[in-house]
Amino acid sequence: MNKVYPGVDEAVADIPDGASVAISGFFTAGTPIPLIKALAKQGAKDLTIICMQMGPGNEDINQLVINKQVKKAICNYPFYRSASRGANSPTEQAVRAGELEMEVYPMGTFTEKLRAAGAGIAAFYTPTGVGTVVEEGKEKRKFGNKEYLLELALKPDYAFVYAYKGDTMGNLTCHLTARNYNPEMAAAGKITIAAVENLVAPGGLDGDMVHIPGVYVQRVVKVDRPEYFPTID
Amino acid sequence: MNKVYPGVDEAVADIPDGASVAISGFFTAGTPIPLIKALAKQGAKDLTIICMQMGPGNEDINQLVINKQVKKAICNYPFYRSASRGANSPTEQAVRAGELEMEVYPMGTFTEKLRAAGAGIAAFYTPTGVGTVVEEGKEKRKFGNKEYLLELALKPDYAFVYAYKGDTMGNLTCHLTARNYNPEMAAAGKITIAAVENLVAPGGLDGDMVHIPGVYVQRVVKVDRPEYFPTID
Amino acid sequence: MAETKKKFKGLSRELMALRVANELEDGTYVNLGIGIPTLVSDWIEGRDIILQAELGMLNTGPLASQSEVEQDLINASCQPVTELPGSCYFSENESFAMIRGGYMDVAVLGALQVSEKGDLAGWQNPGRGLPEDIGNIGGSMDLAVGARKVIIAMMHITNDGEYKIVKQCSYPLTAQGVVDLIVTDLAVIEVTPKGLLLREVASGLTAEDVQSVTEPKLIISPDLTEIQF
Amino acid sequence: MAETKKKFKGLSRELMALRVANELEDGTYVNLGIGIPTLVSDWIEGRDIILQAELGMLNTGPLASQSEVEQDLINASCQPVTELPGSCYFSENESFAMIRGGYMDVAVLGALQVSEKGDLAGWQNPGRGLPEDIGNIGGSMDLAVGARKVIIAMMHITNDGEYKIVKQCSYPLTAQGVVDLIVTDLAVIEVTPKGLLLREVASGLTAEDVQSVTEPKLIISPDLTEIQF
Repeated sequence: MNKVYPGVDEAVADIPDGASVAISGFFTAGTPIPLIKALAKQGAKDLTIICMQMGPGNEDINQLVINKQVKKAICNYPFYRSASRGANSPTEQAVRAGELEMEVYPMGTFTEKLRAAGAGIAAFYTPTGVGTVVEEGKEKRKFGNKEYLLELALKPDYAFVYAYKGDTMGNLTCHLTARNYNPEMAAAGKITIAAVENLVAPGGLDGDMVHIPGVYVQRVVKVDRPEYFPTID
Repeated sequence: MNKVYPGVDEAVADIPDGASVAISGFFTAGTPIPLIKALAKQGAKDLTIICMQMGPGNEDINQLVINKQVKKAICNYPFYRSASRGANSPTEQAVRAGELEMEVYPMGTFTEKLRAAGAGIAAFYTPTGVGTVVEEGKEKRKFGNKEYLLELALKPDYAFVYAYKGDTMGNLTCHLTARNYNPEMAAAGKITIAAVENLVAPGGLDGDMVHIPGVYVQRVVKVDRPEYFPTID
Repeated sequence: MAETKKKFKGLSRELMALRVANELEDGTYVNLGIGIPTLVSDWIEGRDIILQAELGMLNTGPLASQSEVEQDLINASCQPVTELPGSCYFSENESFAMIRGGYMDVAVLGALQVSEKGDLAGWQNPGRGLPEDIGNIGGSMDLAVGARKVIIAMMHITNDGEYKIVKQCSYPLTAQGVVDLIVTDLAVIEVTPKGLLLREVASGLTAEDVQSVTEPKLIISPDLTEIQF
Repeated sequence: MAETKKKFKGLSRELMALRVANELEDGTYVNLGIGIPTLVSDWIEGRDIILQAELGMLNTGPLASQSEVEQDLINASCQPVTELPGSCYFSENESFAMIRGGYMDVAVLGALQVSEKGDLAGWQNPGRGLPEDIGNIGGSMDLAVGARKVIIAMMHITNDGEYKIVKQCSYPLTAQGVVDLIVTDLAVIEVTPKGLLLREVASGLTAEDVQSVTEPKLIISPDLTEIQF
């Protein structure tokens, strides 16, 4: 079951206008930069981007906004911390101008919504967000003496993930804190595309150390190790 | 943070009558046999046992039933496949005699209930069991055009888990298919006791290969590699 | 109900497994249930099919020989198995996330009864005398609901000569309307919105023979053939 | 609201972090938020306290020196960090399962406002002019709800001299009734069912000084002391 694509351009070629695309990575760590660049080049429009942030530590996502490819963002930490830097960021400007629709979730709810989608769970009750703006429009329910919010699964059309090592069948091993959103996004995506730094033949991974079973991954593409400068503001 | 107990007897000593105890293992694989034996010796009564099966591939759980330590079993595959062998099993006899209360869940629902408890999720909607006896007494709800059942988190007082390798801080690495229920039961248990085959100092495990982060494990005890004969009927 | 049907000689369990194996497409992920389904693995060695073991393994290899037995490496039937290149391991919970999440292309399961609507009853035989909500559900309900395609591999009638392909299941259900294809020792039958379509019969049998041991009315395929291998 | 309070000279950020560090017990798992809370890590080296990084790490070590930087090893503030013996890694989802599941003994967080009932507002400053349901929620809501004990480390008043310890939060909430202890540059205040209990004041300050920059009425502890290190 060889899932290898010749390059990032081929791997993202069929993403249509209006698609939802989950993009993994916590700021810099575990972010599939080459796939984001390829999506910017490919030019699909009216996208819904599902990712932690919309700019900080990830200038390539900014580029999608600058290109006006993004209709909606679903995220948990979209902006620069610094208000002054934020004022100059394409995402914050687009939100202020009403040109970019945005939904923000608590980080745990965000990743659990993706996890639920991959796991065939339609919805779940979480205590996070009770008594805050997050509860608006949501069912609130008591279990025991504690209140919980009903949150729905979130299933992206595509997921971009990153792995330190992977085999041609799509089994992936992550490295240190670069694992972050990758496993749950891989499982959630209808079509999951993995950017893999070290591509090996089946048998080249320790089966006990596969963090993302190949069944979740539809396309694999070998990429060079990106160079990040781990810093945000 | 040294969590090592001198032996299995000390590790289970405080389990009171009436406690709920989750016991990991898929038939033979990943089953913490020495802890089950210690519980039989310790003698706590009116227990609720939460485990895949109540006998097949696990004679030590039979012993708990023979000892009349078990009030209730929550499981997914409690009986021997063979009706004739089942007729002679302590669990099946106790159920028939009305001496052992039993709840049976689909395997995926069973493990997801434990996972929810460990993850602070109160309840979730699963499609499994709709239109079967499993749905009795449960809320049924449509999401999209599909029906789902509401299932509640299940939090055991104690969890017995097994690991091939572990460090003194409770980080655990599992081996092959012996991983099975161990990670989610470890997270679910209020007090999780790990039987560890190879005990190492902190730094002795590859951090990318820890399947059960130490935060979930309160007690660690070194055990010899049990001898299983992987066969059931 | 205890009316005895004529017993026809049909396929061996091994040939039933082969027939199922031929139904599987290359490039798919497949879960094999306990019993006859397990035998399917003997027929797909070398093919581009990845087997899932529900206890937490992908790309399960053949049964282990005596010298290869590793007690930490078993399948859902608790049989020692082997690795293949590209095997990987995960938790039970992840395994069922995968199953419910729709990642199994095919589940091959045994059954006690299958209805003409594709209802499946496979986890509890009331004859055993246990309460009706207690029995070995195991992974069957999740697999029946989660797999994209459900193939049943079972004997056509019970040892006692009773129908297993029925108008309505009298045994506790595993899931409603999930079965796509039934492979028995006597026939290959597809579950369609219009009813059960008899596509193939075992060598030497006629459509009438199969109908005589099947409770609901069968639709006979215009392309009816002998079971193909 | 824009009424300006007297500015008192209190603890440096570093000493606030030290005071928080002294509040942490050995044998606990602790998550440190962005800002002043991050500095707490400088004061617990060698102690039996395990730090969680919300992106998926337990036992996070000190910040990496220039030569130690590994781009795949960062903390929640995107700073390169180091491993310690016994460090381990997991997914973001597992990390928040851990947080919501009650496995963090303590979360140390920053805040924009804290109310006398322990309500916390920390993720959105309306002054930035964004819609009220949009901002950097990040992990704050899960940590506030999930941690067994929530310690707030913040400046006592804003740069503009406004109250941060208030009767009722006017900024969007992070969570209701979750704060246990407030450590500021001027005081250590415990949130109790009866109200805010002033336990310690910065050197040279009186209870009245602290009250003058605190909106709700403080209960003065009979054991009021200078901030202890």
